[in-house]
Amino acid sequence: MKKFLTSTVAASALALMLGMASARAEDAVDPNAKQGGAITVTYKDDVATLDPAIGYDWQNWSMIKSLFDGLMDYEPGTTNLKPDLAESYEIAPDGKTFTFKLRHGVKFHNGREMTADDVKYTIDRVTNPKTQSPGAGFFGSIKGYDDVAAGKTEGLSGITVVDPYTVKFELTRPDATFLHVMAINFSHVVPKEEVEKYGADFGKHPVGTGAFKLAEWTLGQRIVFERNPDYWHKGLPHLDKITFEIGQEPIVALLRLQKGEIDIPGDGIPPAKFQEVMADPEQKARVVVGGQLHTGYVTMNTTMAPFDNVKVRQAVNMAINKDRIVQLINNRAVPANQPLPPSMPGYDKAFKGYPHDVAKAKALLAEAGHPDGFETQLFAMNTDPNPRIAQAIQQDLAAVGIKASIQSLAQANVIAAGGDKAGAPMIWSGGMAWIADFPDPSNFYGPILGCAGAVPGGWNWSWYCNKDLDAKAAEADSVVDPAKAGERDKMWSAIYDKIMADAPWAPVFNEQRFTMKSARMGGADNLYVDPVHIPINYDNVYVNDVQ
Amino acid sequence: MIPYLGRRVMQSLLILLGVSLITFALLYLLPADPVRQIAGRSATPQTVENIRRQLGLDQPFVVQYWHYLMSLLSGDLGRSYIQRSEVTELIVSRLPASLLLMVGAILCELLIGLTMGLIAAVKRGTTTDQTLMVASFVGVSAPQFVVGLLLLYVFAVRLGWFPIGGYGTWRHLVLPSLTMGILGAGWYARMMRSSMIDVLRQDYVRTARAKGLARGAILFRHALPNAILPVVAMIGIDIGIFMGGIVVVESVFGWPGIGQLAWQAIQRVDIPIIMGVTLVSAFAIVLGNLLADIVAPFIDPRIKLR
Amino acid sequence: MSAGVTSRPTGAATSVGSPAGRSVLEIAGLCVSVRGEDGEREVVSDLSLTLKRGETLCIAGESGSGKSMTALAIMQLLPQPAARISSGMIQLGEIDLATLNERQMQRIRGDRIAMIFQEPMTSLNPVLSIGRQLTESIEAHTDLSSAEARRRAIEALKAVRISEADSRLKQFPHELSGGMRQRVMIAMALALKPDVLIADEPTTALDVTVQGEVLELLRDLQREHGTSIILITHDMGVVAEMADRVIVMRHGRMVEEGKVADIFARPRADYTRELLAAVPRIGTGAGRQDLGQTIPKTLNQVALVDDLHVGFDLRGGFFGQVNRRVHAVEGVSFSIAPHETLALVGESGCGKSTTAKALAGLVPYQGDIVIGGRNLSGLGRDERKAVRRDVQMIFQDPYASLDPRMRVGDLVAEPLLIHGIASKQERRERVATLFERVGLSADQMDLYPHEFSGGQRQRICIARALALRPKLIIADESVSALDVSVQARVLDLLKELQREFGIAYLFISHDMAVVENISDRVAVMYLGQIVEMGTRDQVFSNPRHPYTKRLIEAVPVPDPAKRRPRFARLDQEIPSPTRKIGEPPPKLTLKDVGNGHLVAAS
Amino acid sequence: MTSPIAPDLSATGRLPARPRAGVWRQLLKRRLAVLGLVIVAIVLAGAILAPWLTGYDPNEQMFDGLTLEGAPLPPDAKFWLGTDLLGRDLLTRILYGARTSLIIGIVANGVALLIGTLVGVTAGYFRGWIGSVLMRFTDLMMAFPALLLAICLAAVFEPSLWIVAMVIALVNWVQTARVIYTETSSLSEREFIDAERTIGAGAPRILFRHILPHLLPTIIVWGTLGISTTVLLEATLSYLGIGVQPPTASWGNIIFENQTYFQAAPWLVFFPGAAILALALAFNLIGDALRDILDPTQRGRA
Repeated sequence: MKKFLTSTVAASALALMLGMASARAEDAVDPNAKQGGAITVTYKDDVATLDPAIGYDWQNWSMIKSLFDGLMDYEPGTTNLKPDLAESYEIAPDGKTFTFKLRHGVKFHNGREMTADDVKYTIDRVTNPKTQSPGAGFFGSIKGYDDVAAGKTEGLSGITVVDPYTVKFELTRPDATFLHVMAINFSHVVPKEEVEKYGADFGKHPVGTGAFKLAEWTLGQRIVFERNPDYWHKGLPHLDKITFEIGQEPIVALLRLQKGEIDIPGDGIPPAKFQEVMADPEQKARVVVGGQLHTGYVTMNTTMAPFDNVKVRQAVNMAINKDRIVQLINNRAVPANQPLPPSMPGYDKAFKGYPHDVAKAKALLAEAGHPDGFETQLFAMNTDPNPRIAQAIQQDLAAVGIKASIQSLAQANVIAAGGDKAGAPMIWSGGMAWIADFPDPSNFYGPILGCAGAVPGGWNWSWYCNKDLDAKAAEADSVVDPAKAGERDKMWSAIYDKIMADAPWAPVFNEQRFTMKSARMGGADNLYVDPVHIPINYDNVYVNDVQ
Repeated sequence: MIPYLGRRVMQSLLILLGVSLITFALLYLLPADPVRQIAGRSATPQTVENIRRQLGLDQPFVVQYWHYLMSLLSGDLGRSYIQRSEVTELIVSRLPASLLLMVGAILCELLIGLTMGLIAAVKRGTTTDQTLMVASFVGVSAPQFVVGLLLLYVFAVRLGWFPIGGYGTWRHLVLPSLTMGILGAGWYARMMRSSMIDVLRQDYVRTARAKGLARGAILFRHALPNAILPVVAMIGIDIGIFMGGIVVVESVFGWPGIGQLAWQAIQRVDIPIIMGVTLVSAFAIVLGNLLADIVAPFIDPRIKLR
Repeated sequence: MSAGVTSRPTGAATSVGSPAGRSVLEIAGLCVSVRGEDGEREVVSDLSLTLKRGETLCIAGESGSGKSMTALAIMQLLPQPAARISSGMIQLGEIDLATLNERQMQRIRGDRIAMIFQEPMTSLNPVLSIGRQLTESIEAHTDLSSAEARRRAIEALKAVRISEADSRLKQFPHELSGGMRQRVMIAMALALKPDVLIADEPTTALDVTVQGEVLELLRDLQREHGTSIILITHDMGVVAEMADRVIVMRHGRMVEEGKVADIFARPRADYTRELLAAVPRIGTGAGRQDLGQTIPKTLNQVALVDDLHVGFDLRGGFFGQVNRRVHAVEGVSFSIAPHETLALVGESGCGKSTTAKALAGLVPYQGDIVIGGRNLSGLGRDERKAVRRDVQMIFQDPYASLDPRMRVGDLVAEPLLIHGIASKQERRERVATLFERVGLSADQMDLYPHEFSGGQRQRICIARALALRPKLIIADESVSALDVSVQARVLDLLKELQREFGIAYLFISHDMAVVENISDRVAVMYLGQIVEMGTRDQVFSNPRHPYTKRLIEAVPVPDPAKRRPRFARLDQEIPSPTRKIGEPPPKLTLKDVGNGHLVAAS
Repeated sequence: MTSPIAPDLSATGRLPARPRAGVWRQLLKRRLAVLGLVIVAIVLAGAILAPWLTGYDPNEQMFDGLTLEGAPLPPDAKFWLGTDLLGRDLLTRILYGARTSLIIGIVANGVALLIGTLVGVTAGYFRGWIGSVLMRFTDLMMAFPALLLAICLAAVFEPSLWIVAMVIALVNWVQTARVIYTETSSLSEREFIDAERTIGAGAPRILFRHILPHLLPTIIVWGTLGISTTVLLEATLSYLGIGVQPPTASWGNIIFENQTYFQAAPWLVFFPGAAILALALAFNLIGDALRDILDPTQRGRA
């Protein structure tokens, strides 16, 4: 082993941090916070599972974060990594070995102390094909992953339990995103005995180390979390109880919020109510706006004529009137010109993208041999507002001569069409769009723009595969040294600029988060637009009407 | 009676078998891949294939269906692809809400429909009759989602008499039941009216009048039991309509029943749930028809079950 | 006055004690009108009558004469809102019923005037027990407790001679036979000892043997209670049997009124005379030549039926297997010669119509049917179709057997078209000839069936049957639904056609009088088998089988002077032809008692 | 003959006129049926004349059709029924939506009627194993919750106007089949059919010349009533987002696209909702009147 890189926690927003975790975490507790109280949060869709290895939905993502903890986490309301269950970590200079020191005395909800064995078990379980985890692919850089994925063996050779409080990960390549991977839900630590006890039903009986524990789950109706009194992070959580009510239409949720029956409408402010809310100063005051690691885009199948011609793709980019589409969704987004959202490291502020220019687009089409345009199909998911946005795009395309018919289908059908090389010429990504799993520029590349995703059943719906860029991406990801983070971001910016030159996508907008809360909710605004805890950071918010 | 029941149960099982086969075939033909839903976007093709193999989705249709059928026979509806829970558990947890809604709706439609039909039949040819019949047609012609949204707007949002959706108290039940019931009430009103008019023309009603019975006795003792029979037969058929309506009404009112479960499952090709809900619905329909047939002899002693 | 009338103690029946001859019900100038599509129309015009205590008044008439409307008007049960009493007075004692409102009328109905209807099956509520239906009318008019009402109900049932009255109360109408039901109706009507009983065609829907029993019961009850009866009937036999006085109605007007003996002996109105002349009578079947004493068993028979079986399987049990069988026809054999009329008689459900249908190829059968020397069962499709030309059928209901959506000319031409006979023009000519032959005019060819009256429609059916020049015509109750006067003329037409074309008839009927009138030979069927067969004279003048005797006896004689002696009641109900699989009914053997007169050994 | 006895008088004039004669005239005598006819005529005229009735393109998303905040405009002089969430003229969309509803109503219902009649007649007339098989299949289809089946079918095919029509037809023939079956069974037991057999008429002749004409009223009645069912089912499928593809307007998908705005912009739900209701009501009213006029089993019940 070479010299370990060590570092103290940096305040820098963008830098990778290494660290000896410290009392700083405890310090982070809001001094104004009041202890106790209960809140009610609503969701329309059912919560499928609370198993961190499986849950990958909008609703359960942050619920799982409150029930479980990973080795790493982010500072509340930010994208700044910090150690969580790990007390500190070390990264070998080659960027291929990560060693985590675990916090002592962290207990699962069942009372047992969490150890390094649990960490290994957790990652082994997620990567085991039998678990059918949608997140298994994140762990592809750990040694032995391929054998596990192929079912040849049960456990990753790259994870070593050094002692009960030390766990070592060996990677096959330097991976700058690895600490982020250690912060996503899939790597949140689960106790083996409980998983084995409940088997496939563990998702209905989650046991973790998190700030809350599951108190009640009435299927299809209600999930109740109660405070974990033994939570290792002293002073958290503030709330005693969170009730999630399921199956509530967003519009109903908002009406109930206005009547003071609930505290957070989990699905946000429904478009129909948006203006009413914003027009009322009292209500507007309770709305928190923030960025989101989201981009809505149109994919063009680069293997399919006429989109195999870059000029056509560029023409489409110029044809779409993004301002109009933003207007359609009540200005709750900002027009996008590149794949990365503005709050993502690596976002190229200097990049101007393609202007909305109908004449130029027509000229490009003519150059490409389609002076009269052509006919094509635009797929979109069939939930509001996606059919509407698709229709707006359709009209813009029509203006330059492209006649796109809309296929508005169930999510699963659109995904299937995208994963089929001859399936869908164009897809509007809304509803299935890319919200980053973790705040790192690489997250927007691999599966959706890299060669790895351009396979049958993959998510690279534009079937854009540029070997050069793949190599450059690998190069960028091997820059593990946090000191070179800025350099790495530039590398990524260059990659995305090149992608935009090839224009497999037409980025349309980046959604803004508008979270609304009841008057009694307290805590910093950024807790309500936490980039990773959606809709809110349950662990850190509090209510004002308790003693 | 016993042989009759035995035969009917056999027939019902055959029908359920047919329903399962057709649904399974439709889902097999679905141009969406459930495995991709499960595997997530970071999955490698190998992971996808692994999962496909584990779920047996790489097998030919016949084999898949056979496996499904075999586990079905042992009472196992399988596990949800997305939710990973037992489908039986998911359905059982949501069934009470749907049943409650169905009971509420049946009460609504019987109460409204039969009353309207009875009054219209007695007052046939009058303005009351015509008004009631137009009203019944409006009920039959109104799309449930429009009715639901309208009731929600007027009684929950504007007047605030009822909660704006949700589940729990009887107050939550009123609007969804009414929404579901209005359609049926229209049919029942029409049916009751024509059935009642028909019965009132029968010789035995004339006999009853010739005996000097009072109007009420004739109407309720002699006419009603005869007129109600086609209505009872209708309740069996009705359950099928309910099962469809439940998808819409539960979604409008956020009612945690199997309709919402089905709708979400269809969106995400969660085949075991779709199969489960379809089978449960078909079972309910078959059971409803069977019950209607079993009840019939108690209303009309001429009917013999054999 | 004839001896028959005086022999009945009409006046002596006034056990109530009121002086004989006092009127109970008086109708004066009654007019009933019905509103139809083309305005109001009078169906009863200026009717006046008086009903005396203990008397039986018969209102006789053919369909559309307004007799039922009169009855309903008395009860204030006219179909609402179309029909109403436009003028007149209906005086029951001191009360004018025509002026009462519904509530007041409710107290009268059932209590002081009771009514029984034609069809006992539909007149009883199918979903209520006999007991419930009996007691409710008692409870409606008296203050009796339910236990007492029940006792009264049992009494009433006993009075109409229903055995085990106690347990019958729990039964439902469908569990009773037709005769039983009508007795229940009578019990219901008489339970409260009304002053007046209106009986609207009380026996028309019943088999002739049952009719006899019911009529007799009515007579007995009247004697006991002294009830005044208005009996409405189209059957002059029933009139002769029952009436003290008769009113003959036609087109809503009273044509004639008088004592029964006078009406029958000295009818004044032409209509009454014609009516009486048209009534078929047993024993007047003269005018038919006898075909000789032996039945020629030769090949030139038009039709030969040998050991015919027709059965219907009933399914049941766990797997819906066949477990019972209706033995509708069970080993019937007969033959029909050219020019001959074979009558098949028997009561409902005896299998006579099924036999006809088998012969016409409408139901599958076992056994042999030989038409014109060719056995149908051995033939192919086209040959069978050709043979079918020789057998044509006329049905009971002339309206139901003509497709209402086709012009009658086309209907009559259809058989020619199907069998590819003649060109279009020739067909039209032939049809015109046929129309004229059956007494219709050729210019009626373009009309639709509903534009004809019942008799005319039956003529169309006959023309249609004749179109193919068949050797055999099956007439299945073909005149039963017609009014007597029309019936007589259709029968005449049939006879004429037989003389002219030499057609053989298989004439199926339940009406012994009609049968006697038209047939050469008669076969009596009972429970799917023939119990007696012979020439008309053999069967009618020398009936050997008890069932045949009973059938003949039961026919009411349209002559008040010849009232029948008391009619023996049958103790048990007719057994069912439905049997379990593997238990066929016992087979009867026919014995020749002389000259081909075959009788089943019983 | 000079007999005074009731002659075989022709009863012409007393009996109701030939059932099919003057259906129109009879229909026009009924106020409610006339109301239905008027509504259908209006919708039909609106659908056919749509391009002339409005100056807008149904799919044109107008820049001045939305507020700056992206909200739809309420009814005013320019947009009579307001605009939708994409800034399109609602009146224009409703007019063009009528085309969709009518096409689906007529095509889907026609196909359903055809299937139902074929199945019903075949099973009802021939009985035997073929009848059993057909009716058991019909029972099977009855056991499907219609909407669920339609949703599954719609998911299997790529939805388009015609596919939606076919899906609806596949779901909706069952009722017709049952009714036609019952009617055919009882018709084939009628005496005049027996009479046809005795004169040697074959199955095709009996079916086409004698049974079908009698079924015609039922088919017409069910056809009319079926249109309303079909229109409603299409609306429901569109409401669930699996119907006719955008931007083709259909009353159901207008509501689907705009339903969340039912408070902020009630006209977006109210007008198309009222249109669906009115059209379904109209066909029901006409169908009901036709049933009274044509269907002998129901005659006089009104």
